[in-house]
Amino acid sequence: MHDMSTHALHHHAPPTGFIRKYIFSLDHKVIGKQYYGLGLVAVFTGMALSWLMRLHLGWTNLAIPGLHLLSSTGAPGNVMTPEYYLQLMTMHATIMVFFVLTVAPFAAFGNFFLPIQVGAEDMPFPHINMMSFWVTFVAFCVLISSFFLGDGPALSGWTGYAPLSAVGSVAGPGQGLGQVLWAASLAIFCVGQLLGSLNFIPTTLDLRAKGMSLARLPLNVWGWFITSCMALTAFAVLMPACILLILDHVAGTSFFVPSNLVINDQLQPHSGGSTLLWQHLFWFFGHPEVYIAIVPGMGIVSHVLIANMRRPLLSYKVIIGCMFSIAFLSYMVYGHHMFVSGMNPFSALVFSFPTLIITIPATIIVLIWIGSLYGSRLRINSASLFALGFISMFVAGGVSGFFLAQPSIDIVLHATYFVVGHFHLVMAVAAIFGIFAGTYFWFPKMFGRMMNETLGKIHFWLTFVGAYCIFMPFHYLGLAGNIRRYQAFSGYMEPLIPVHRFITVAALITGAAQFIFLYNLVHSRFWGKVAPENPWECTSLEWTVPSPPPFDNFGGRHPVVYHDPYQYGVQTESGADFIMQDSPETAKPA
Amino acid sequence: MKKNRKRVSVVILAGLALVCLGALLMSQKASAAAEGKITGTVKLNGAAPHMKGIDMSKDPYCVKQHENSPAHLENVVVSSGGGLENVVLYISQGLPPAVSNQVASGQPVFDQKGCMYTPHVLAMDVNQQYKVITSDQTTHNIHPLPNPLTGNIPWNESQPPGAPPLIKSWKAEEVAIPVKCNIHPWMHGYFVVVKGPYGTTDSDGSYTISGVPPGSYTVTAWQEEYGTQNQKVTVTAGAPAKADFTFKAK
Amino acid sequence: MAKIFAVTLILIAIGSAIPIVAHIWEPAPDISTHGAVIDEQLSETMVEAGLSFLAAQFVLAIFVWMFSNRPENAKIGHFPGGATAMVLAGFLLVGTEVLALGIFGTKAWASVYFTPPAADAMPIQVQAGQFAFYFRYPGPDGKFGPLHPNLINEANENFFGLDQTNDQDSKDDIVTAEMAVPVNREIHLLMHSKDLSHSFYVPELRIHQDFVPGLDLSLHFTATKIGKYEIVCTQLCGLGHYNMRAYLYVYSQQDFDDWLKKEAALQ
Amino acid sequence: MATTVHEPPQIEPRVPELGHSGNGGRNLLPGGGRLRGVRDFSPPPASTALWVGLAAITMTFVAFTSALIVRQGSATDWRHISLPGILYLNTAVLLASSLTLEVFRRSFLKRRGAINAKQGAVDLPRTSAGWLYATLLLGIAFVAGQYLAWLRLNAEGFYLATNPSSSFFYVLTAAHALHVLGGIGGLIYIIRRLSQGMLRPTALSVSTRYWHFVDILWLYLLWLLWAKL
Repeated sequence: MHDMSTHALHHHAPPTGFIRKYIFSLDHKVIGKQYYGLGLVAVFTGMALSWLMRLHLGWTNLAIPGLHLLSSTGAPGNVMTPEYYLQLMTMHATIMVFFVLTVAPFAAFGNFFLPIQVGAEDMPFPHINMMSFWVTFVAFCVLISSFFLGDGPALSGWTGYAPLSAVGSVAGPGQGLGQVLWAASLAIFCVGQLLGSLNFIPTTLDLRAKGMSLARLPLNVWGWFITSCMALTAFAVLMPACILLILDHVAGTSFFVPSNLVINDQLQPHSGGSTLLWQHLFWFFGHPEVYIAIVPGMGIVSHVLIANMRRPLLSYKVIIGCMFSIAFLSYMVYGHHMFVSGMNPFSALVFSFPTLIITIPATIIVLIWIGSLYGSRLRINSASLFALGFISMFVAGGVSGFFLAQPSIDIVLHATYFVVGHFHLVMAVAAIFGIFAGTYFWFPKMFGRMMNETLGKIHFWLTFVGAYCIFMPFHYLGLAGNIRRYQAFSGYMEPLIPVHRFITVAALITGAAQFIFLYNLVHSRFWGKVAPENPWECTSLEWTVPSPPPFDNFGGRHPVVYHDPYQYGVQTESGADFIMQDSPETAKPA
Repeated sequence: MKKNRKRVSVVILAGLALVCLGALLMSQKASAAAEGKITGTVKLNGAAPHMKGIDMSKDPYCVKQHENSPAHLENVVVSSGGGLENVVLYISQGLPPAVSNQVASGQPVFDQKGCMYTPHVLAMDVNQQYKVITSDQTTHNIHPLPNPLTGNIPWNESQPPGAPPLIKSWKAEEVAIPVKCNIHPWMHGYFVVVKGPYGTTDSDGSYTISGVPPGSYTVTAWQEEYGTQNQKVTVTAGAPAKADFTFKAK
Repeated sequence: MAKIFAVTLILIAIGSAIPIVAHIWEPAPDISTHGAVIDEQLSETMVEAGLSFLAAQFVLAIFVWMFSNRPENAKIGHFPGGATAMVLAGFLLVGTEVLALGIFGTKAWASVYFTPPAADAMPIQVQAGQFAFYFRYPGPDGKFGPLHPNLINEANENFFGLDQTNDQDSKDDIVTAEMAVPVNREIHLLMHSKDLSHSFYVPELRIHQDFVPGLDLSLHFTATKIGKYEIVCTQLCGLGHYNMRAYLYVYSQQDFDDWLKKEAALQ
Repeated sequence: MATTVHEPPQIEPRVPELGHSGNGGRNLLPGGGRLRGVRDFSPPPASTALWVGLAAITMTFVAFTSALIVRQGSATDWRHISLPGILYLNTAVLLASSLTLEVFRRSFLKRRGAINAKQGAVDLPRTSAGWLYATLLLGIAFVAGQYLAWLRLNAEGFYLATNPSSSFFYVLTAAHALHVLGGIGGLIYIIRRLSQGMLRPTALSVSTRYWHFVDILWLYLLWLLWAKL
């Protein structure tokens, strides 16, 4: 381990061979880009799946040309079967939650910018860093492989509730090999993210440049630091849970499977397991996971917003404090996923109050963002638009948390589309807006080229309006009692089908808009306007190095930090309204 | 890779078909001289057991299909004359390999109609292709549960309304494979997979096993509730041999 | 561009609120004795959440409108009160809000879960399995016979695994595929899962409870309105999940007795 | 958007910091700055990373423990297994290995104390690796011993799926054995570095701490498997 860390400091010449440079690279920047690429592949896969699901929900017996090529049993005559719908749903959720919302804002941007922003040449353990990516990549391949093996991918949802996920193929298609691959993929993914945290935390604590006190770290660095602390504990719990699940599935143990289960008239050979045990272990991971997805977004949005408001936030410390308390509380609230699961009704109350209380720090963060807009010199560009969109989405999704935090109301809304609308807005869409903001903001630094602003703005408008058109109606459906995870709606849900069709159309359009982003990304990468060192006139360290940064980030020099990260809207000798973190000059008294 | 698998399986199926055809021709040559058959009736001795009615209220579509013909279990279906329906008869002993290995021509059809299986019991030869179709406007899943020891592989696939037929076959002898629909738990039937010629009783309990070369055999009758009965018969060229069975009501 | 953003945001906010205010989509009318307090809780939360939503979006829109694209030399203003104001607002406004919700919510929850069923409550057993509910009425003797999982055989419609030849108590048990209850009579629902996790949800009854395999739970409720309602499964249980449904009939006592007779005859 | 107009800061000559890798030494404020919240020394990343890793491992076993408690509490089918006697021998072996490793660490640091720490890795003492080899052997002996314990249980007819108690026994011992193997990997690395005269104190103390942790973890697991909660 030791020589790895010195490697990070006493830099050798950058690698020359293609393999070492781009594939098995030790450079945190390349690894960051690899993570970003993985996230990109995953997000478009997940989006394609959601398209198929939406089409099916809108027009249940619609034949989707060529679908049988994807799965002959899943779509005989191109019409999606119930099991295949559930399989697509499970894969959509798993891919999005793990390989997009966890990978992109945390692992991708974090790897690329954390060391630069704290003034280090690299992560302390480049080899572990490289492993972290490739392990995650293997996890992705394992998950995707389940599409083509056995009777298809798992269908028990991203929560993989036992016993459905533990009894094997007798419970239906997708419960055989697919379910094992699902659990294996998650366990592997956990290893990858634990290795990641192994680098993030020491980088933040020990590799800071001279003068870079903790109180001078950019807010997004705090976001990543807090996230890696959460990832550390959360993934360390999911992994053993997955291992036990696999054992129940393949080795006939009975951790989660109780006695006397009769499936298809066959008495199952298990005894005495506890199904609630899985739910407790899973949600102890699952709820922090939600914040693992969103906290980096909060950091990135703060960073982007400040740069474009040309002023610091009302308070730097309060934001950090709130992020910390959210992270801390997130471990005490997980039970609100289980209000009606059959756990002791008293514990429902115990979990309800922290859940309600967690809205306080969240609200304060939003208030500080909005309040800081007051009297600012807001610059409107793709990045800042997405940052503002993040706030709007976060609020929209957050308020529905008031409902779901209360067990009594959960009686009505549990497992309805209200829940789906809630977590899509607050966790998925908001987090993805954070990713977009970060992309438009940092792309020049990552690739040395500017992105096309016009395309960026078109992309924003379509996505922003589209997202509302898709996810607001989910709440209405939920209020009307529309159950989630149904592949077709009959009985009292039949009148709601038109709403589903509206959502489907909106989803198709919004999804299509993402190809504008993809085009913008690829085109700008190669033919975009060459980016200057500091296009947005920012103060933090990543903007003191060339775009893209050299192999050792600072070209052999040691940055020295003289200021907190957000010296904006100040008077300076040079006439600029900001002071770089590493510049000795001080602001003229106004 | 999926494509490849498909291509491979197609090739295998084609090969299989050729082999079967060959076997067919050969055996026909062998027994073309004298083609015997076994006929008879299967009756139930005693009062027919009460067949519970089926409450399909879970799926309104199914209810509608049975508005004026209430559905009942079909475990034991007896005609007014006491004839027992859905009994499968096959030759359990005495068949020359050439005959027992030959696969009957044609694809027996297993239909899902009014959330019931028609026929309730479907007999077929080992490796004979059978067809599962749906006439219903509601989705069914077909889930046969063979005994794992026989080497038959269980499967479980859904058929949305208007989906193309599923063409399948069993690779090992098995009497009988229960098949059910999980979406409509009352739906159940049987696949009876045998070697050589077979017959199934019609509504008044009579059956015919054709394509039997002269010789003496053991004929077995299988009924899902009453199990099996055996009978020795001798088939001579020309005149059909007769074998009647009587199951005793429990 | 900023002004467009502000306008769009306000339009979206109002547009999102309209269906709620207009009550286009709302929970089915409550037919239970305990549901009123839940509905009250729901509408209260709706008001508070709705107002916070609109307020936040409006202020965001207004500030973006006011403070975007100002000249480079424009003075950087400071929000009166600064962070302290925000923190106080967060704690006081939201704090009291959620505290109130929490406390009232507790009352609502308690009214459902912390009250024992009445002694004369009518016991009905419901069994969930892939992918149907089946119900069992104890019959004249008022006793449920024991379950024998090894006897479960759907081919003979023995969905519960009863031994009606040997178990005295099972002989007169009535097994049905639809649920019927007499109006204004408290029901004690005994929940049993045959195979996996399922859930029992009747929107109109304001009851929602998962089946836990290997652990039998119970619920109690009183239906106050005659009619036909749907029982749906809300816990993903496999490919037939979407079609796991049963119908609940709330009858007058007379109709209920007739129904029970009819069902008994079908056994 | 105009590009930046600030003066590039003075590039100060780079002082190679030997001895410890944590260039946290660099996060001192330049003269005149406020010293609030700044440490003049931060530990080498390796040791921070170690604590991070230990935290993760702890959480993993906490999860296993809670699973075991819930399962044992809810179960009617729990048949408590009597632990094979060899486990206690293994425990002694593992404790001994910790001891030998500690002995080596101290002697190494004492020798090194003589040399000026500032010179760092340049000329580190080539202490005899005897104690290290002893530790290595004991470690391997432990894993082998665990394997024997498994065979013993198998002979008694306790397989992975026989009973929740045996399931947990195999899972926990296997998980722990894996961590011991990791430690053995660390030892081998240490021995290699030592033979090259390149062994740094951080590497040594990190792997020593890890080894002790795995040791304590085993004592805990032994209690957990032995006790009837």
